[in-house]
Amino acid sequence: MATIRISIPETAAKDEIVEIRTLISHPMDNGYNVDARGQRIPRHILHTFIVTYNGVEVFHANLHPAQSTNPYMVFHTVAVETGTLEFTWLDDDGSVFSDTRTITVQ
Amino acid sequence: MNIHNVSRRKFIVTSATAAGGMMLGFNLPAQAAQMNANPWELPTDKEGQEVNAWLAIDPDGTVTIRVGQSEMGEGVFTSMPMIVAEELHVDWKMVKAAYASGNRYLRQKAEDYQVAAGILNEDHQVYRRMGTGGSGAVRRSRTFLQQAGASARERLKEAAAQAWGVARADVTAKDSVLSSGNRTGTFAEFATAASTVALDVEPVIKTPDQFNLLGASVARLDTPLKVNGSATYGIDIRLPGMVYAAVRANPVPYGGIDSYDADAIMGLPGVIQVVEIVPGEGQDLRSGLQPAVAVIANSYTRALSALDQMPIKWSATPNDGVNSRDLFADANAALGMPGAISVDEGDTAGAIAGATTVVEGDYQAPYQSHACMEPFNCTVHITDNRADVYGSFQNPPGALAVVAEQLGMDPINVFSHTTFLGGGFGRRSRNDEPRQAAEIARQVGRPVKMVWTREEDMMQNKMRPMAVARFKAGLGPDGMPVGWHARVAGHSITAHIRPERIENGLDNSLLAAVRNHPYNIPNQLVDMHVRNSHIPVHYWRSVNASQNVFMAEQFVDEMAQAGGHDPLDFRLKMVEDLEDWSLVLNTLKEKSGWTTDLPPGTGMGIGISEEFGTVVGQVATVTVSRRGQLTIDKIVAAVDCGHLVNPAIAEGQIESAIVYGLSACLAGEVTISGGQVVENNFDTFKVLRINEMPIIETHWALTGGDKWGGLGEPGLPPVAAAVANAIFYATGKRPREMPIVHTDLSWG
Amino acid sequence: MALTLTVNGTSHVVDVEAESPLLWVIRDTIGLTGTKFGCGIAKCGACTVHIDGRAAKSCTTKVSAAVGKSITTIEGLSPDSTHPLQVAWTELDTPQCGYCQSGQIMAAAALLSKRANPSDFDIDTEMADNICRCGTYTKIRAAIHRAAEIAAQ
Amino acid sequence: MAMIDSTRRSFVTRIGGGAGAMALLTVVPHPASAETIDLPERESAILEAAFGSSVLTPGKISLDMPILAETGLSVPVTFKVDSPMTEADHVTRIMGFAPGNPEPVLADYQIGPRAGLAEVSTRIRLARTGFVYAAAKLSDGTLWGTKFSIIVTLGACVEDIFDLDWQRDAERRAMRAEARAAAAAE
Repeated sequence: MATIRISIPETAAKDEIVEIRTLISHPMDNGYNVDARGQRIPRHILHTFIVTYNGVEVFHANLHPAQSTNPYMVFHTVAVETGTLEFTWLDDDGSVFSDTRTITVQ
Repeated sequence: MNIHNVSRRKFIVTSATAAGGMMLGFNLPAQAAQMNANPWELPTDKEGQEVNAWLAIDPDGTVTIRVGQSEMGEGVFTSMPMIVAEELHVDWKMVKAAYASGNRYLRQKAEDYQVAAGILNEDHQVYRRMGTGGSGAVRRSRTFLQQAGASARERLKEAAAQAWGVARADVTAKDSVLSSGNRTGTFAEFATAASTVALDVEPVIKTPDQFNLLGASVARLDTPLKVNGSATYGIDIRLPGMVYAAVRANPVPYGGIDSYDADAIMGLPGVIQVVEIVPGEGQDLRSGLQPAVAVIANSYTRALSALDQMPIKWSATPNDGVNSRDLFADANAALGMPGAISVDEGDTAGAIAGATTVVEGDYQAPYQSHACMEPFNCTVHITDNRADVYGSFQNPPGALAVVAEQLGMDPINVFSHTTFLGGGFGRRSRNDEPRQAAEIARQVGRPVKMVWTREEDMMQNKMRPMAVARFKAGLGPDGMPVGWHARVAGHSITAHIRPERIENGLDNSLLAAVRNHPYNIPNQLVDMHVRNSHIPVHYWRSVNASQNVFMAEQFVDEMAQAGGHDPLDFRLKMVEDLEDWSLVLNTLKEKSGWTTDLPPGTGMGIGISEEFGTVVGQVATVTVSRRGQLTIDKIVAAVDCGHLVNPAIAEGQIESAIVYGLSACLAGEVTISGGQVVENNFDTFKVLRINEMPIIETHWALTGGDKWGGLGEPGLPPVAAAVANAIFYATGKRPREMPIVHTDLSWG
Repeated sequence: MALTLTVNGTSHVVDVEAESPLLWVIRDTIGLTGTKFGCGIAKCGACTVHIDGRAAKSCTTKVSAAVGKSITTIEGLSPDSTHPLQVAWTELDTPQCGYCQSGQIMAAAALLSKRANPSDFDIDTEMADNICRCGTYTKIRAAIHRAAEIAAQ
Repeated sequence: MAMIDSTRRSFVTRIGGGAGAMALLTVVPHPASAETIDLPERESAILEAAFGSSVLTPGKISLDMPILAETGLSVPVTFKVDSPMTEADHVTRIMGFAPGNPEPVLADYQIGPRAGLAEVSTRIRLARTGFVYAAAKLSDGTLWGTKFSIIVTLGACVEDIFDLDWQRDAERRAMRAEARAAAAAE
């Protein structure tokens, strides 16, 4: 199971811009690596990363083979209201990895 | 006669070295300019004036010419300044060399005069290329070094012209003196003015027929420092407050550490701390930390003895069972299967099937170690927002990049200082060791010099890959080849370092000197297999040609013998449409007294190849006793590198490559057992010593023109083949495996 | 513990363990880095110094064994590179990378002190301990012969 | 994870020593002086498909990454667009390209006013020395771009040390193929 690490403030002032940092363990085989026999190791990457905030999409990344192993992403969002953010990664092989965090807005 | 006044005519220059005498060229008097023992870029001792990034002129007239390549014996600390001086018209006695700054290479783009002259474009870095490899120093730097000298010369002349109120064309520059009519002035006087002069048109650089200094065997600038022990190598760095680190990794490369008992040694004299090195996320074999443990102490010997006494339990690894025998068996098995195709011309299978005679030959070459005389070391000093890294770098920007990455610092704040290198041979262009030193320094928080023992240097080396090959050819009724198939299986460096450049299993560099052999054979098929193990690999002097020529050129002899031809004439016939190869072969024929008509136990053998633009042919003369005792009597080399910058240094490189190649084909090898390197010091890793040294003659067969071939490596590949082919004529036995010590040569 | 060493005519009091290799005391403690580390098992010759005039591998010589003896390193062969070997080495541009050359010169100096005009056979037997990976052996041999000539003048 | 500080994009450095007179060396790593940022064919086709046009005006978007990387396996990069990120005026999409990579696209982010700040950092793979490009599309439909020249040192000599040998081999083979064809024609 991919280990996921997310750093996001637990509380924020209304409409404060907060920084979110995410890390998910994944080999991100870009399809250009080769094994000990020189044969290509097939592509196997996380191709999409979506973040919703109380159901509204606030960040959408299409990931490509150039994304390094263990994808790391830092982005921002406006703390509009207290609620739940859901982080979802979609894998080439169809599996889905997700996690949620809540944020309280005074 | 200066070699280069005779440009078009092809000629042969002999500079036999029996007593080191130079037939041509001359030694200028000892340098007036005093070289710095610390060769890295220093602010010139006196308030010197920088005319451009490549040269600064002191008030006393000393000219410091900066060198982008690393001085590891190949003479770039002399040959590169000669190229600048040729155009600058400086008094050579006033020239001294210092390294160009790796940090400045980062921060500054190409200078305007280089862009205006069309030599560099604006996106190139100021020093353009600071890695040293591929024997490319002269070929890849010549034009912008000549431009640096020419543009500085014209600016000095312009400054004098403006001061004297004359036209620049009326000012001449010769031996650091500017003159016009009865007025004279020195470069030093006009250096400051010259640094701000703008020229509307940049001067055009000279062509070889106009050279005066280039082509002369001037004395090496670094020799005075290397005969009194003052030259500074990486291992010699001493910084205030510096501590020492002895480090050890799992003997099975990239294996882990189960446990170590630091408390057991903390009380030993001088021990400061124990540091564990853990690979970061995403770091892998290509460039990353291996799990390792280091003892830090106030002297190296104390750090090392504590490390030796510290109980360490290495983890088991998936590679504990790997050994050379199985690796060779696996690679040889691949020779029976079609591989990734590199060359496919005509109908090779058909041609061989219909041939009068079919010839086959299998060959094998092991992993090989660089074994530079200076074991690996690196010194890193971190201050608040800056890091300085000192060492014997073959790729200073690479070392700088690695230290910046490991410390999470912006490369702009990292300064690499290159020392003299105690040998590089390709190994020091890999920078895992500066990364390791940076990680140790980060944890220690003081300047630290990391030094590897010879054993660590050998066991954690990035090896010259192993390879096996099978050749098959069909000969027509006239005994000449109608079809030729070569298949190589081996450990691929590209697959290890740049896997994305492997397209369906093909790595052309593994086929160097096999894919691009010179012979005019109608039907050719060349294919290959990648067979990598966990052993890291890297560039070794002449890379894969060092094994491929041993294999391919022996097979050419096998074809010659099967076809009833003299091996040298056989080669001449197949390269008769190639001017440079024919000149080298004919020179060899004449200079070596070539013959196969020799008494049993004596033999002459030939080997020829091209690498980095230079064709080198060699004839070896050997004696083999009945009991199989081999003596290399003489090696005669003929070389076409097009032009020579410094014949004495160039000859030294051919001789050096021959000795390095002999060490790797006679008895030296690296075998793997239990996933580890077996030969981990000079007791088991055999290298050629003075008592085994043959007579070596180097003959230049220069075709000039626009040929600028490399010299550091091309001299190596032919020697193993020449020796092996000579052994066949002496004993009737063909050593198909490197090193030759594995073959019983007894005869009669 | 405190030991007194006489290196190139100067005495140094050094606080080191008795079994420390003399090589590292010369390099790290006294600070003369011209003598080089190449293998640590007396197989390459890069660490050659003179002890009482005779060539010795300092990497396997315990510092305690050198106490009370006259130690000479490459830095002490001559004040200004005027020893016949240094003159000959410079004249023939013998070094390439140069790392082994201190050891080569010190071994050659010991040879010359035993045999003023060594034959090639003498050189082969006496200098076989000193590895040169750059392969400058032809020039080393020629420079030793040249040094013998210079010394004889 | 220590992020590389990004304060040094363009600055003046005094080169110590060698230059008696102070030599001001201004480093402008990627002078975006040209009127437009022109991408190579492969990359501009993708940009055309994604943004509707591949004509990028230099400005507004910046690329912050080290000038040098060793393997290029994990290069920190920050895409930053100068935008108030309001409903009326915000960034809708950011894309990154590396012509030197086997596949062109480095990054592709869709954001809006809810981001509050148009700045995304990540770590990418770069195969070789060369230019990296970044493009941003704004809510008003305008397109902005920048480029950055980065040096990847490991393997830099992989592709070029045999260049001359392969070229000479190709010349020989072509010459001989012609000779054989000519001989066959007789």
